[in-house]
Amino acid sequence: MSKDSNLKVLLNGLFKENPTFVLILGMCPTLATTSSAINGLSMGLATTFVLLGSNVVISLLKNIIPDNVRIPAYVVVIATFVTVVEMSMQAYVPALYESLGLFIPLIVVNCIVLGRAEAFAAKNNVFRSALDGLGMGLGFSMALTMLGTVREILGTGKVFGFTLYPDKYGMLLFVLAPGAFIALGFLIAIMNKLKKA
Amino acid sequence: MDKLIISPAPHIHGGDSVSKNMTGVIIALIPALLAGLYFFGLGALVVTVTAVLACVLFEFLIQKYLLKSESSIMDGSAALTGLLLALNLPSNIPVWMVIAGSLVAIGIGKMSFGGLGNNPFNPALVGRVFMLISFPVEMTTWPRPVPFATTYLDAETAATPLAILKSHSGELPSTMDMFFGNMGGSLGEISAVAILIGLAYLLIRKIITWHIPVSILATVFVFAGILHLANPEAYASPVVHLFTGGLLLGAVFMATDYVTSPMNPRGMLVYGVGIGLITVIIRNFGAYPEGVSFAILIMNGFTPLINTYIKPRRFGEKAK
Amino acid sequence: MKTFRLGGIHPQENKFSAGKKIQIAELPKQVVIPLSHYIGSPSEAVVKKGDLVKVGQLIGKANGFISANVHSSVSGKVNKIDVQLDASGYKRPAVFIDVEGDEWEETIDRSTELKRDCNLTKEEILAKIKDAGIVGLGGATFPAHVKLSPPPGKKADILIINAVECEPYLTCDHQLMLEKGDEILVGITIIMKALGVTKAVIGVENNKKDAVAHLSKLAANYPGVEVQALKVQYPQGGEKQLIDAVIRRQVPSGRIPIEVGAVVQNVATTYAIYEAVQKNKPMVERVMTITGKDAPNPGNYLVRLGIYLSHVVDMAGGVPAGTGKIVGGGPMMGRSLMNLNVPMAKGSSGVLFIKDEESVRKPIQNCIRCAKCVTVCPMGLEPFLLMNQSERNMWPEMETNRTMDCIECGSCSYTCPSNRPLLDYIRYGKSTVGGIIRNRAAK
Amino acid sequence: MTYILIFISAVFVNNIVLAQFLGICPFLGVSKKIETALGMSGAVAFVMTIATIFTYIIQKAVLEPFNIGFLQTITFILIIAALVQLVEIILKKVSPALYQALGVFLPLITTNCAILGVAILVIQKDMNMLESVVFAISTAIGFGLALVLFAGIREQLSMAKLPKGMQGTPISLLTAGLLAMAFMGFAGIVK
Amino acid sequence: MNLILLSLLTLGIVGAVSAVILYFVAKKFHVYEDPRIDQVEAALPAANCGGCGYPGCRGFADACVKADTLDGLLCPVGGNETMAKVADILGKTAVAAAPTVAVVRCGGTCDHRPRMNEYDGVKHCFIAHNLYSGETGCSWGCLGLGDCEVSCEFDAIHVNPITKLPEVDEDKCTSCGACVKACPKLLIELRKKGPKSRRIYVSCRNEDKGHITRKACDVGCIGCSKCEKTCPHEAITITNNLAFIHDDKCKLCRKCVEVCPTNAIVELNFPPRKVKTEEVAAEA
Amino acid sequence: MAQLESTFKNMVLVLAGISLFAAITLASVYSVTKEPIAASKVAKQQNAIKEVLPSAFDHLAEPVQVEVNGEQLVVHKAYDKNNGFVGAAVESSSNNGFSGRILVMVGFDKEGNVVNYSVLEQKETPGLGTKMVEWFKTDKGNQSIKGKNPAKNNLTVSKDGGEVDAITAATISSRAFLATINNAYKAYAEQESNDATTGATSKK
Ligand SMILES: Cc1cc2nc3c(=O)[nH]c(=O)nc-3n(C[C@H](O)[C@H](O)[C@H](O)COP(=O)(O)O)c2cc1C
Ligand SMILES: Cc1cc2nc3c(=O)[nH]c(=O)nc-3n(C[C@H](O)[C@H](O)[C@H](O)COP(=O)(O)O)c2cc1C
Ligand SMILES: Cc1cc2nc3c(=O)[nH]c(=O)nc-3n(C[C@H](O)[C@H](O)[C@H](O)COP(=O)(O)O)c2cc1C
Ligand SMILES: Cc1cc2nc3c(=O)[nH]c(=O)nc-3n(C[C@H](O)[C@H](O)[C@H](O)CO)c2cc1C
Ligand code: SF4
Ligand code: SF4
Ligand code: SF4
Ligand code: SF4
Ligand code: FES
Repeated sequence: MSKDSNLKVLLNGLFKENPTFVLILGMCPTLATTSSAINGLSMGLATTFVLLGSNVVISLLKNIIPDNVRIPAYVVVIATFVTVVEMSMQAYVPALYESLGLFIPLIVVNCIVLGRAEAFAAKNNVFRSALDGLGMGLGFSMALTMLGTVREILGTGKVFGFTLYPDKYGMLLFVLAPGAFIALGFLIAIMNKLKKA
Repeated sequence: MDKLIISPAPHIHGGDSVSKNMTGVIIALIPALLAGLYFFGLGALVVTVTAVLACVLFEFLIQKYLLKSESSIMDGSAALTGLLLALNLPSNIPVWMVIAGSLVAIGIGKMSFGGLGNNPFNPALVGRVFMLISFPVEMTTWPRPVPFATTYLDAETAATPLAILKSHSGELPSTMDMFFGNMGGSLGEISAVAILIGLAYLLIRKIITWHIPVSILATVFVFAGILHLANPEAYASPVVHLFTGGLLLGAVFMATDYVTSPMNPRGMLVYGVGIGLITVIIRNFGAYPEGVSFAILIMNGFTPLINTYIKPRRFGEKAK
Repeated sequence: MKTFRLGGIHPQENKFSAGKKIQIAELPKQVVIPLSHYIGSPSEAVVKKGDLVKVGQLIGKANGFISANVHSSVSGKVNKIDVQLDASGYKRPAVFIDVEGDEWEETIDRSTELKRDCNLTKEEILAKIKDAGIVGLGGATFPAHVKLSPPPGKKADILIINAVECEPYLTCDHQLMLEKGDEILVGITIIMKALGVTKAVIGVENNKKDAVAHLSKLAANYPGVEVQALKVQYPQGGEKQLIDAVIRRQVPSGRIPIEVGAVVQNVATTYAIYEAVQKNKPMVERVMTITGKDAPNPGNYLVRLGIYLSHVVDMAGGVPAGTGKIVGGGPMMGRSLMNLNVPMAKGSSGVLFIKDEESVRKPIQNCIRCAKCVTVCPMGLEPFLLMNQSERNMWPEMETNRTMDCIECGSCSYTCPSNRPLLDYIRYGKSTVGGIIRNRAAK
Repeated sequence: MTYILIFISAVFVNNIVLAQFLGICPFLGVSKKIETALGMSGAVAFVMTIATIFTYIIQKAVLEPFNIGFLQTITFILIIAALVQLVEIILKKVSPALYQALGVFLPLITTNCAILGVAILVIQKDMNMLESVVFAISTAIGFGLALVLFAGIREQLSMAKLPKGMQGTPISLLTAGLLAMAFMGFAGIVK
Repeated sequence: MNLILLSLLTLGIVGAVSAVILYFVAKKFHVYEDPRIDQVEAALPAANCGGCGYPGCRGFADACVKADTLDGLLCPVGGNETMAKVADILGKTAVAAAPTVAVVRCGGTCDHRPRMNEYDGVKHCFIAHNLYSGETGCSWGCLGLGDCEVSCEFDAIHVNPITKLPEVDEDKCTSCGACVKACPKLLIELRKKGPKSRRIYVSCRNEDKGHITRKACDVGCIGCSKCEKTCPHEAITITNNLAFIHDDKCKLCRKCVEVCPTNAIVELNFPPRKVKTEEVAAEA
Repeated sequence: MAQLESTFKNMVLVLAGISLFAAITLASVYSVTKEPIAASKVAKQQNAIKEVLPSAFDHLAEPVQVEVNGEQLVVHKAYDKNNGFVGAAVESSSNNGFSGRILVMVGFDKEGNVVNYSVLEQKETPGLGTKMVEWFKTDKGNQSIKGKNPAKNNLTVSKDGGEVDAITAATISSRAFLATINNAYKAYAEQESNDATTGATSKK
């Protein structure tokens, strides 16, 4: 069990083990929902909520869950949170819900969520698990927002609704599928470079 | 030399070099370039010069400041990429787009993978397809061919034969016009005869072998021919397919790119047939009027698998 | 015109010494006769210090199956039996003999008159070849008697004479054919008899038109023997390639020619067999070429075994100025020599001077995947891939990609526009993979 | 014909990885060697087909009649999780070699969103049972195709000297991006 | 609350059914795997270097669990400390091995060993070795092309560009033996590290006769046997004109070092020598 | 506390237990959000209808399903305060978009002129086909279809001989979009003629 301080646990997810840039987990929503900064941010926050909730509950339940049904049990917990998020968004922010589409239910299978449940919540106490969930979630949101920003700017010249330069100078590729991969690839490369420097 | 040199055999070398091959291809492209200059004039010149300079410059800058490695611009491959990119563009495309395309071609398509020899996808086509997707409007409006035109951005536009086919409107140019290049299209793809001269040169200089171009052209001819026979209304004649769009340019100069094509004759044939099939499918069924660029890129993706599973004919393996 | 069907290259021929009469090299004061000649186990010395020997006297006895007798090439006194550095700087056992006169064994017939008839039985012929220490002079120095006794169950139906001499520069076989045509043809009939075959083909590349004409004329008198002119292409002399070119049979991977019913012998070997069988002359000398772009006196020389190459080279005008590399053998397959203090061995077919500017390799560049190496490989291999795998010690992959089939012809390295040292790495892989295969077989 | 269209659409036009962004984690993770990529594709195909059948039945037989569609996510994922673990246990016994090869990745299939994605998509697209199965298999083939192509490229890249910063994930993503770009050429063949 | 009941039933049934099936399948298809393998593996350094002679750390863990005693099983990277841990886990006793380190037995720097030829092939010792004996007159000595450097996973051995001889970084060397296998000239030996890292060894592998060696290299062992005679502990033997110091007998008295006429014997990490006479007196 | 053993009883109990909690949670959240979800869906439709109808609009008739060219359209007829017919909002869709279904709400005034439209659903390519959301409302060149009457104006793209400028480089989307408008008009016309025969009875 790690002996890091609580603050470290929180910051861990933001930087040292950033789920997107370092652990390279949860790539699907990362790529699919970042065609604009706002979508990326929303997806990140939704995931953060699920992460926080599931980490807490799983760390509460960790001892009563037998090993052989570990995964199904975790998954049920996670799925519950996801469905809660899904229904709430549908009810209160329907426009956002539509633009994120299929990817809200798919938070269930976001590797980070289960990954943190297995790797952290199953081994740590509630408070630390909550911190970890929060940290990871925020790290994830940060990465998604960054990626969304880059893609939106390059693709359409806008970000969060502000127009930086006219649409016609935008490079459409970046809002499409290939652009997602390419932009993330370069972002990670830059992150690697910064980390070394 | 004061000390005798010791080295393993062989002790002589054929004298072939990377730059000889690259300049060879550039020479082979001259007829196509001249045809482009003749039909599109000033625009063709501006686009070509921009693309070549931009590619060479980007390669130089990336190597000098990002990779901090030795410069390899003298081997001619960057200039060739630029030239091929230019030949694949409409001659009235804005300069900044050409520069963006060159940056993508060299920066993403080539240098990110470690430069010459490592890139899995054809850099010029990466640049071109990037532009096609990013700037669909500019990339699909072609100027009308006017000998020695002096207009650039505001040239009068004409549809390419393939776009005419796709939208079922307008009239196809005559076969003769298609053969010599008097039709709308990218600046290097229009003249079949110029490209065929280049092909002959490449084959004579042994820069490429016949396998890739021939298998692509034969496949397109046969497959498009079958479709045409089945339904001449819906599907154009195979001759039109052969002489229009980037097919010849792609088959002769781009599919044959050493780095991204298979490495033995058998593999080359499979690759060529694949390109031919995909081209015809995209042209006849897809959203894009033009399929060669995509077909080549897709088969570039298959190249490593082809190399892994299709081996050259070994000596002693069931002699004919 | 016939040629082999896969790959091949055509380097500049540079046959400067073509048509130069064979000259006889003078005897030096001392010769050093190596007891081993590249392939096979060294033979065992049967003389000792102080012994007096005559030309043609046995001094080393074959030791093991793949090994050949060694005879003295001079008359004189054994100075010592010691080690001598070979061309690559490693020590080899050798007999040092101080030359005194030039006295030959009495049994040897030194007349130049052609002796056409041979009434010996197959076994007697083989015994004579074995006693005479004949090894293949085409490069691999494989003992001829072993090759001419096919393993039980295998039967040859054709003899192919390798007169291709596809290596650039070298001309010794060519000249031998012009000067000793009849002897060679008699040698062929002897080998045919030993093998029990009725057909023999002499494969000659078409850049030796005079030899083709000369031999064709003579061959009319020898039933079953014909001359086949071949398109000039390296490495036609590789025996698998030659068999493919001449009779369109391809020796399968890992097999030897006899499995497709063919036996290949080099012309010079054939001549040596003629001398051994008809004249009782063991292998004590051979013809070699001394050449190079700046060589003062390119030519073909008949040289006794054990003479230092420096001695022969001096006779031919010395090492030209500006020589960066000296190669023993041809430029494609020969070895670079550390110096000329190397004794002449049975496999030495030539000395080649390479000029400074040609002797340094050009800088290695990235593989541009041009596939030219694949196109030229006569064995249908993928040299670029083998090199990559060898660099990364991927031995099992190398084995499945048939490294062991490589005949080390060097066509790939010769061709590569990126100057990649393909063959260097393939050889490394071959030796490692070969070791792995042997270990596995031993288990 | 519909089945052929579903197949072409799922394999080429709307490739699950390259166009739909599902199953990216295994796509990046299990694509170092062609052989493992093939194994993983097989495993995914198997789980995806079975999972789609089961979830389809549950949806039609339980969730819809009882009007409890909001339980979709949770029941589906439960079934998938159980299924994966089942496969894992059985594989360990029946084919230890394959288990060794896929070892770490089997559990990853649970979190492979492609599986859940397909299960939900067939419901959203209102397919019938047979169409769903064809769709699942085709999607899996599309996944396999992308994975194997990608593995081939990566095997080749492993022989290359990549720039330092690009090694690892960045170059993989870049390659995937270019592959996705190439596959955009199929756009419009099937709606 | 009909809705809740329905949900509950559905989920409960799906959950329960999965659990039942999983349980039975798990029972039926259970595979026994010694859990200690995992434990041992966890204790190993996970370098997967193969230095132990097994395919990776897990292979070694497997071997440890299966073996009756830990004799002959050593993880060179983790050393005795790790083996003690492993022994703990398995309840077996570890055999302590004296720590060793790689030494290169060639002292022929560029100054000592004039080059006679120039090599222009691939920079690869094995390839050069197959081709010829080396650029210098000594056919035994280091080729300096760095196969050992490439083989070392721990960045512990580097060819010095000036001397063209490899140098071992004692702190990094884990004694895994990779370089020993890599060197085609068999120059590298794993030697006892010695107290305070003090070692004495003959830095030469040349088995030629003395005069040949001497011609080729200033610091080669010429087999004069002075050291053999001088050594009070009979730690030195001479075979084929080459002296070898057996590290199990050597007491590090350094007498041989002084008598060697060619300085072929190397002493490492000793304090600087005091005036000779004093030392001799003290010894006596 | 040590982890529970993987015994049969534990496994079933734990899984069932967790499922139970999940069920309760979900069911309760569902009950809470059910209303807002339904409401938001209705609101979206209402907003769209309001947006596309003439300002005089006050209330709607029951929606009517109409089939045109194989597509199912929904016509919402609109009346002013005085139950006077002011026009209709038609939900029209097409599957011929560049990628997938396009669902549009079009409003007609009582003369059959297009008042406005609102794209409810589309999956076209961002930056290309998606421009349809604004393009055909924008008064520029021959882009706008506002105020045009499909009965009098040829509402197809100029490439096909019509009088509307297609979205640049997105002819496919434009064609599909205009098809929905033309279909909508047919549905509208059909309903109106029905109306004429039955008289203005459907007031409420
Ligand atoms: C690449 C290559 C080229 C060869 N070239 C010749 C050649 O030109 N002439 C020749 O006699 N043998 C050549 N050989 C050797 C033959 O393969 C074969 O060993 C020889 O002809 C057998 O005859 P021998 O045993 O009499 O030497 C070559 C071998 C190789 C691998
Ligand atoms: C290890 C070894 C074993 C051989 N065994 C036989 C043999 O049993 N019979 C035979 O006719 N030739 C045998 N050969 C001869 C080869 O077929 C070939 O003639 C010889 O290696 C020279 O060929 P080259 O100069 O082309 O390399 C053997 C060669 C080698 C190297
Ligand atoms: C990535 C990509 C996405 C596209 N998306 C659309 C689209 O959403 N709608 C559309 O009508 N055309 C789209 N197209 C363009 C079509 O492929 C086709 O070229 C065009 O509709 C017909 O050309 P035109 O409008 O210039 O006559 C797209 C093209 C690309 C490259
Ligand atoms: C026959 C031949 C064809 C080539 N075709 C292309 C091409 O289509 N696009 C390109 O960027 N470079 C091309 N090159 C240049 C070079 O191979 C290319 O820049 C490499 O792919 C960069 O690594 C070609 C080179 C040769 C010899
Ligand atoms: S050296 Fe070997 S790999 Fe190279 S061409 Fe010759 S046979 Fe082929
Ligand atoms: S010839 Fe050289 S550059 Fe061409 S493929 Fe072979 S190794 Fe690569
Ligand atoms: S120097 Fe040799 S023994 Fe030491 S760690 Fe490196 S490879 Fe292993
Ligand atoms: S010690 Fe051996 S492996 Fe290392 S450089 Fe010298 S010869 Fe090469
Ligand atoms: S998030 Fe989709 S597979 Fe990991």
